[in-house]
Amino acid sequence: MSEPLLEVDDLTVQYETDDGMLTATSNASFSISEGEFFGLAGESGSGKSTLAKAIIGGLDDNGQVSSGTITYRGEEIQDLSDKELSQRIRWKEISWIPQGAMSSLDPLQRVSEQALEIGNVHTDLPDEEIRDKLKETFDIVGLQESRIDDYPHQFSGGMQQRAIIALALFLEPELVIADEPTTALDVIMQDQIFTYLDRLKDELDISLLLITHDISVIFESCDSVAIMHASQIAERGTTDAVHANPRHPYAFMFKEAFPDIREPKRELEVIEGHPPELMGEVDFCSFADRCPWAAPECREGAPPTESVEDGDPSHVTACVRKEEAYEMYRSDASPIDDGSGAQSIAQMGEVD
Amino acid sequence: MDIAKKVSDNALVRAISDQSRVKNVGDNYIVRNLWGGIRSMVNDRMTAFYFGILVTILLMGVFGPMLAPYGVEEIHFDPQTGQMLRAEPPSLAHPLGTTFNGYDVLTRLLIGARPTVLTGIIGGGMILSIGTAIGVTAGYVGGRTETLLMRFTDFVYGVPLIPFGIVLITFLGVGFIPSIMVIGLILWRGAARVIRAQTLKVKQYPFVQVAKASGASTPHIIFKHILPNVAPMAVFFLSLGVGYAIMLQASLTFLGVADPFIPSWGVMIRNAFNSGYMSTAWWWSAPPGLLIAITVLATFMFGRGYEGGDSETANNAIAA
Amino acid sequence: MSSLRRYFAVRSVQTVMMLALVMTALFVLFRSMPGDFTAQMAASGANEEALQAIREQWHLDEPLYMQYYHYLANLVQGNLGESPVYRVDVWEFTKLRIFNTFILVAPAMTFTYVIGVAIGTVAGSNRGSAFERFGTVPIIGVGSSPAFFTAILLVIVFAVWLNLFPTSGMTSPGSTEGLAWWEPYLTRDFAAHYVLPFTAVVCRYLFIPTLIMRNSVVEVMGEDFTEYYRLTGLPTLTRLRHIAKHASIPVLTIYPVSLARALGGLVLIETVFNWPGIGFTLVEAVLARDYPTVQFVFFVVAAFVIVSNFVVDLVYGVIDPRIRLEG
Amino acid sequence: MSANQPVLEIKNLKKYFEGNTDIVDMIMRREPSQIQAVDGVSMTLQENESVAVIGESGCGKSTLLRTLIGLHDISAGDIVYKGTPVSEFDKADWKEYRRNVQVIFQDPFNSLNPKMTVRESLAEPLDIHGIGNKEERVREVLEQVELQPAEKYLDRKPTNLSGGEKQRVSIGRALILDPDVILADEPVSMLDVSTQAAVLTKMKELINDFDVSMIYISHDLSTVSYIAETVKVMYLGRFVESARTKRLLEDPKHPYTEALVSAIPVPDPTYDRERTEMSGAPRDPIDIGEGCRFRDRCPEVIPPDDIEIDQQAYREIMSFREFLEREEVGLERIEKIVEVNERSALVDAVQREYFDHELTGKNESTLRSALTSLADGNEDLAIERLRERFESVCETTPPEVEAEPEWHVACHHHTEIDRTTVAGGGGTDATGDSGSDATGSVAHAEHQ
Repeated sequence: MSEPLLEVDDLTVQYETDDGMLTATSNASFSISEGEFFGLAGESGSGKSTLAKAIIGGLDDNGQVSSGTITYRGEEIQDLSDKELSQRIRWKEISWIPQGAMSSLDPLQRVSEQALEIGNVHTDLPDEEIRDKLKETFDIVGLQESRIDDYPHQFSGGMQQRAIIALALFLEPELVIADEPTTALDVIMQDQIFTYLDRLKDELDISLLLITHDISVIFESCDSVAIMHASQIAERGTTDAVHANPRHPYAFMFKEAFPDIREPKRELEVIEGHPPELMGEVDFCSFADRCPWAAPECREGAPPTESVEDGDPSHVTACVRKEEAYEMYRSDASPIDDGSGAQSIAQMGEVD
Repeated sequence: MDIAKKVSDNALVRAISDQSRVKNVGDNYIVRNLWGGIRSMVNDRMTAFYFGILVTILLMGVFGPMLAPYGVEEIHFDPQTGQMLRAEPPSLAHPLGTTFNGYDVLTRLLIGARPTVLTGIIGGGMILSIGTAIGVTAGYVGGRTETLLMRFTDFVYGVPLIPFGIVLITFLGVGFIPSIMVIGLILWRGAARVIRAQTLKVKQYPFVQVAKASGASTPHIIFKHILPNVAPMAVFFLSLGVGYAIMLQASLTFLGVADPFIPSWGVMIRNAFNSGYMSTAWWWSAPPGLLIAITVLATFMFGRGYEGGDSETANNAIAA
Repeated sequence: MSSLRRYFAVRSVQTVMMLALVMTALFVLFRSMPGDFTAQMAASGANEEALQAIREQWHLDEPLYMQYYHYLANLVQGNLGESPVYRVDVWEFTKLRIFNTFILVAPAMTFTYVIGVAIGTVAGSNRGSAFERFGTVPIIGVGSSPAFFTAILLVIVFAVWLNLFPTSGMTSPGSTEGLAWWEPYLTRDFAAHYVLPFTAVVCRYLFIPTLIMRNSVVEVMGEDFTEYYRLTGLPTLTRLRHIAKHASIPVLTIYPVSLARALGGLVLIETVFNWPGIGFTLVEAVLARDYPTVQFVFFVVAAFVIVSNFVVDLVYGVIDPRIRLEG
Repeated sequence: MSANQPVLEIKNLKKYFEGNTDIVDMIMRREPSQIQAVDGVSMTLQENESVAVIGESGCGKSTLLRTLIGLHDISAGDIVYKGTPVSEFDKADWKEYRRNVQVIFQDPFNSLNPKMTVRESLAEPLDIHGIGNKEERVREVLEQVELQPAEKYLDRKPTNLSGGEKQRVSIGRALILDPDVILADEPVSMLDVSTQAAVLTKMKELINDFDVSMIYISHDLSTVSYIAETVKVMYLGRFVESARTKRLLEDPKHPYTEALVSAIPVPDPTYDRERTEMSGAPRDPIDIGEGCRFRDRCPEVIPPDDIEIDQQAYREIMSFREFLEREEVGLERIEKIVEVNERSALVDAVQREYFDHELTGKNESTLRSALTSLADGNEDLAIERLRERFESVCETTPPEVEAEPEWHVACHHHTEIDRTTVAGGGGTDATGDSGSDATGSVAHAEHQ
C-alpha cells in the first residue's frame, strides 16, 4: 500500500432543507491507498452514503460540500463541475456500484447497450473491444458472456447486481465505490458477490470503498474500516485493529450488536435510540445522547480524533472518554452474561 | 370547510361512522383523516387559493338566487324610451348588461350558479361513488370479477363521451338531470382504474393481511383499511369529477340536448350563440364562459394538491 | 412463440373481441330504443318507402338473432344501407365527412402532442421553477374552458373583430363547384377556413400531453437509473434522450384516449364552425333520428379508438421489453 | 399424539398456484402451469417451542406462512390445530384459530395502517373479537413491548414512530389477544442492527414469558440462531434438512444447508471462513418433477455409479443439460455467441464456452457426440445422449431419509438405498423401505 489514492480531509456535507442546513457528514477524514479495500460502516442516517456520493459528485441538488477537501491522486476534486467530473474522473478513475441494481439499470436498454454508451464516452475503443471488455468482466463476476445482450428484466436480482458490478469494472477504474452492493440480496448471493469482489483485489489491483451497515462483510473483505455515527466518523483503523481494540463506545457496541453464528446464544448489544438529525454545525459528539458513558464534556465540543495506543498508527478514535468508557464496558457484566461473550472480550485482551 | 362537511356527509362516510362506534363524527378516523388531508393541502398557498375559488362558487350556488337584483325572466325596458333593453352593454343598473331578450345578465349569472353547482355535486358524486365502488370491488375481490369489471372499464374508455351523451339522451329524454346522469355513467372510468390500482396496493400491505389473519370481516377491512387509504385518491377524483361534469353538462346544453329552460351558464352561452349576438354582446356570453372555465380550473388545480408524485393517477385523471 | 409475437397475438385477439363487443353493444343499444325502430323514424318524417327499405336492410321482420346476424354481416361487408332521411347510401354520405374530421383532428392532435411534449419536458426538467409552477396554468385554464366556448371566442376575436379568417364552414359557398372531391383541400380558401378549428382543437387539448409529459419527466428524473446515468458520466443530451424515451411511454398510452376525446369534443368544435365532419353529422343525424347513420358514425368513432389503442400497444411492446412478459 | 399434543401440526401441506394464462392460452386450451410454491411440507410445533424455517427468497417460506394464517387456501395436506384439522373447521373454529394464531410481518413501515393511531391499531384485534376493556389491555400490552409511558405512544400515528417502535407495536398487536402461536416473517430484517437486537430479545422473551410457540421465518441463519431451538431448511417448496439449531450450525448435512451456513459472514477479520461453492439462483418452482429439488445447483450431485468423473466436470455436464432442457441454450443462441456455423468448429466452440473442466474417455466422447447432435440442430437427441450416460439418481428419485428423531435430511448422500438399482432404471421405487411418515419432517414422497 503506497501513497494514498483518495484522501478525504475534514469533509462537511450539508443539505439545504426547509428547516435549515442539515449536516450529513461533519469533519470526516480518511484515506484510501492503491489496492486497498476500505469499509465505511454505520446505521441508516449515519451519512455514509452522502460521503460516498460527495466523492463522485453525486449529491442531490440541495446538497453541497460545505468545507474540507476530497483529493484524488493529489488533485482536489470536490469543486470540479459536473462536466469535468464526467470527462476526467467518473468511470475512468472512479466508478460506482449503486445500491439497487434492479432500479439502476435502464429497463429499456440491453446491458451491452448501456456499456457501449459508457465506453464510448470515456474511451476511444471500437465497439467490439468494449463488448469484449464487458464479456471479460461478465466472466469475472460469474455471468455467462452470452448474456451481455440481455435486458435487465431477464436477469434475476442477484444477476442484475453482478451485471452492474461488471459495468462498474469493465473500464478498469482505479477506485470502485460500492454503496450497499448486497443489501437487497440473500446471504448466498451476497457471499458469491463478495467472493468475486475479493478475487478482484488479487486480479485487478483495484481499490474499493465499501459502504454498508453490515460490519461483518467489512471485517471479512476490507483492509481498513471507518465506523460512522450521525455524520461523524467515530473510529477508524485497520480492520484488525478496530476489531481487536475498539475504543469508541459506538464502535464496540455496534460491533457487539451483530450476531455471530459461532456463538448463537450470545446476548446482542442494544443501542438505545436512533441517530439524530443534525442541523447546522455539529460541535458535540453526535453519539452522546445514546451513549451510556456520556459525560458533560461530550456535548461541549466535537471530540478530537486521537490515536489509539495499540501499536497501529492509523487507528484513531473520536471519543473524549475512550479508555475510561472501554474499561467500564469491560467491567460491566450486563452485556456479557454467558461464556461466549466473555471469551470474545478475553480475546481482545490478548491482542491488547 | 364546506367541502369537508360535504365530504363527511357523504353516504359512504356515514356508513363507516356507524361501524366504528364513535361519539363524535369529528373523531371518526375517516373524517379525521380526510379533514387532515384537506387541511394539509390548504397549507399550500396555491391550493388554498383554488380552494377559496371553489368555496366562492359554492356560496354563489347557495346564495346566488337570493342576491340576484332582478327576477330571472324580468324583461327590462329603457325608462326614457320605453324600448326593450336588447343586448345593452353594461351600465349602472345592469352591471353586466342585458341579453337579447332584455334579461339582466348578472341576475341570470347568479341564478345560473345553482344548476351549475348542482351539476358538479351530482356528477362528481356519481363519478366518485361508481368509480370507488367498481375500483374497490375489482381490486379487493380480484379474480374473474376483477377481470370482468376492468374489461368493462376498458370498454367504457372506448366510448366517445359527447356522441354517446347525445345518443343516450334521446333515450332518457332531453333534460337537466339526464344530461348529468350521462356524464356520471361514463366518467367514473378514470376513478375506477386508479382506485383499483390503489386498492390492489393497499390490499398487499401487511396491516391488511394481519387484520385478515386475525379474522376481520370483509366489510371491516374495506371500511377500516382500504377506504381510508384510497380516500385521498377518491377526493382527487371527486374534485376532478365536479369540474368535468360542469364542463360537459355545459357542452351538452350547448348542443341542445339538455333542458334549455333551466338557466344554467351553459344555456346562457347557447342563447348568446343562437341569438347571433355573440360577437357584439360579449358581456352576455363571456362571463358564464369564464366562470365555467374558472370553476373547472379550480377543481383541477385543487385536485392536483392530492397528486402526491404519482403520475399514473394524474395521467388517468387527465385523460378521464 | 417468441414473447413479442405472443404479446402481439394476445393483443390482436383482444382487439377483435373488443370490436365485436362494440358492434354488439350498438346493436343492443339501437334495438332497445323506446318504441319501434321504424316508428321512431316515421315520427321524424321518413316516408313509407324509406321505412320499407329500412325493414329490408335490417331484416326487421325476422327474429332478433337473425337481425343480429344480418346486422353483423352487413357491417362487416360495409353494406350499410340507406339513410332514411337523406335517401342516400350511408357510406356514400358519411365517407367524405369522416375524411373531413380526420383531416382536422389528426394533424391538430399530432401538433398538440408535439408542442405539449416539448412544453412538458421543459416544465418537468425544471421542477420547482416559476415556469413549471405557473407556466402551465394558462394551458390548463384554456383546457378547462368548454371547447365550444374557446371556439366561439376564437371566432369572435379572429373572425369577427380582426376579420382575419372566415367565421365558419370548410370552404366558401360556391367555391367548390366543378372540382374533384380532393381539389378543394388544396385551395387557399380551405387553408383559411382550417386555421381556427385547428387552433380550437390545439387549445382545448394541449394540457393533456403537457401535464402528462411533465409528470412523467419528473418521475423518470427521480428514478435510480437516471441518477446512475448521471454518475456514469454520460453527456446531458444522451441522458435526456433516455429520459425522453421513458417519459414518452405514458404519453403514448394516453394518445389514443385523447384522440377519442378529441373526436368526441369535435362535435362541439364542428358545430361552432359548421365543419362538415362526423361530429356535425352525428348531431344532425340524432336530431333527425337518422339511426343508421348514427349507428355507423358511432361505430367508426369507437372502432377508431380501439384500433389506435391496438397500434399503440404494438408500439409499446416494441419500445418496452418488459411489457411483453406481462402478456 | 398423547398428553403433549402439539399446538400445530402440518401434514404434507401443499400450496400450488396457477401460472398466468392469457387469452391465447385459453383459445388453445392449454393447461395453466402449476407453481409448486409449497410442496409437501410436514412439521409439528409443540407448546413453547420456537421453530425457524429458513431459505432464500422464493423458496416458499412466505407462502407457507400465509397458508398457515389462512390467507391462502390449502391445495393438499392439512394443518391440525390442537387436534382439529383445519379442513374440518367450522366458523367458530376459524374464529378461535384466528384469535390464537397471530402474525408479525417483515416490513415495519407498512405493518401499521398509516391512518390509525397506535391505540386504534392495537385495539383492532379486540374489536374484531368483541373483547371489552380495550383501553386497559392496550396499555398493558404497550408496557409488555416496552413502549412507555403509554400516553406518549397511544395517540401517535405510525409516521411518528421509528422503525423499531413500529415493530414493537406490531408485536404488541400480535400479543394483545394472548395467542398460542406467533408466526413471524423476518421481523427484524428491515431494522438497523442496533434496534434489531432489542426486537430479537423481545421476541425471545415472549416465548419464555407468555407461553407462546413461534414459527420464525427468515433467510438469515444468524438471527434465527438466536431465537429458534429447531431450524428447518426450505428449498423450492420442501424441507431439505431439519435439526436442532446448534447441531445444524455445527454439522450441516445437506449440501444446501452447508452452503447456507458457510455463506454467513463472520464479524471477525482474523477468522478465515470457507466460502460456499454453490452458484446460481433457485429456479422457478414450476414443473420441477421428481428428484431432488436442489440438483441443479448442488455442488455434490451424484454421478451414476458406473462412471468415473470429476465432480466439477460432472456438474458442468448436468448444468448444460439443464440449460438445454429448459431451452435456455438453443442452437440459435449458441451460434450467435460463438459466431461460427461450421459444424466441428461449433462443437469446439460450445465446449470451450460451457466446459472448463477436462473430460476423458467415454465421458468425453459422449459429450462430443451430444454436441454434434446439437450442432446438427437435434436438441432432443443431444439431451437424450447426455441423459443416457450421465443421468443422476438425484434427478430420478426423491431423496428421503429419516435418520434420528431430532434430525432429518433429504439427500441421497445420506440414504442407505442401493443406488445401482436406481441409476439405470430411473423409475424404480426407491422410497419403499426408507421409513414411514411417522414424524414426517422431511417426508415428501408423492407416490400415491
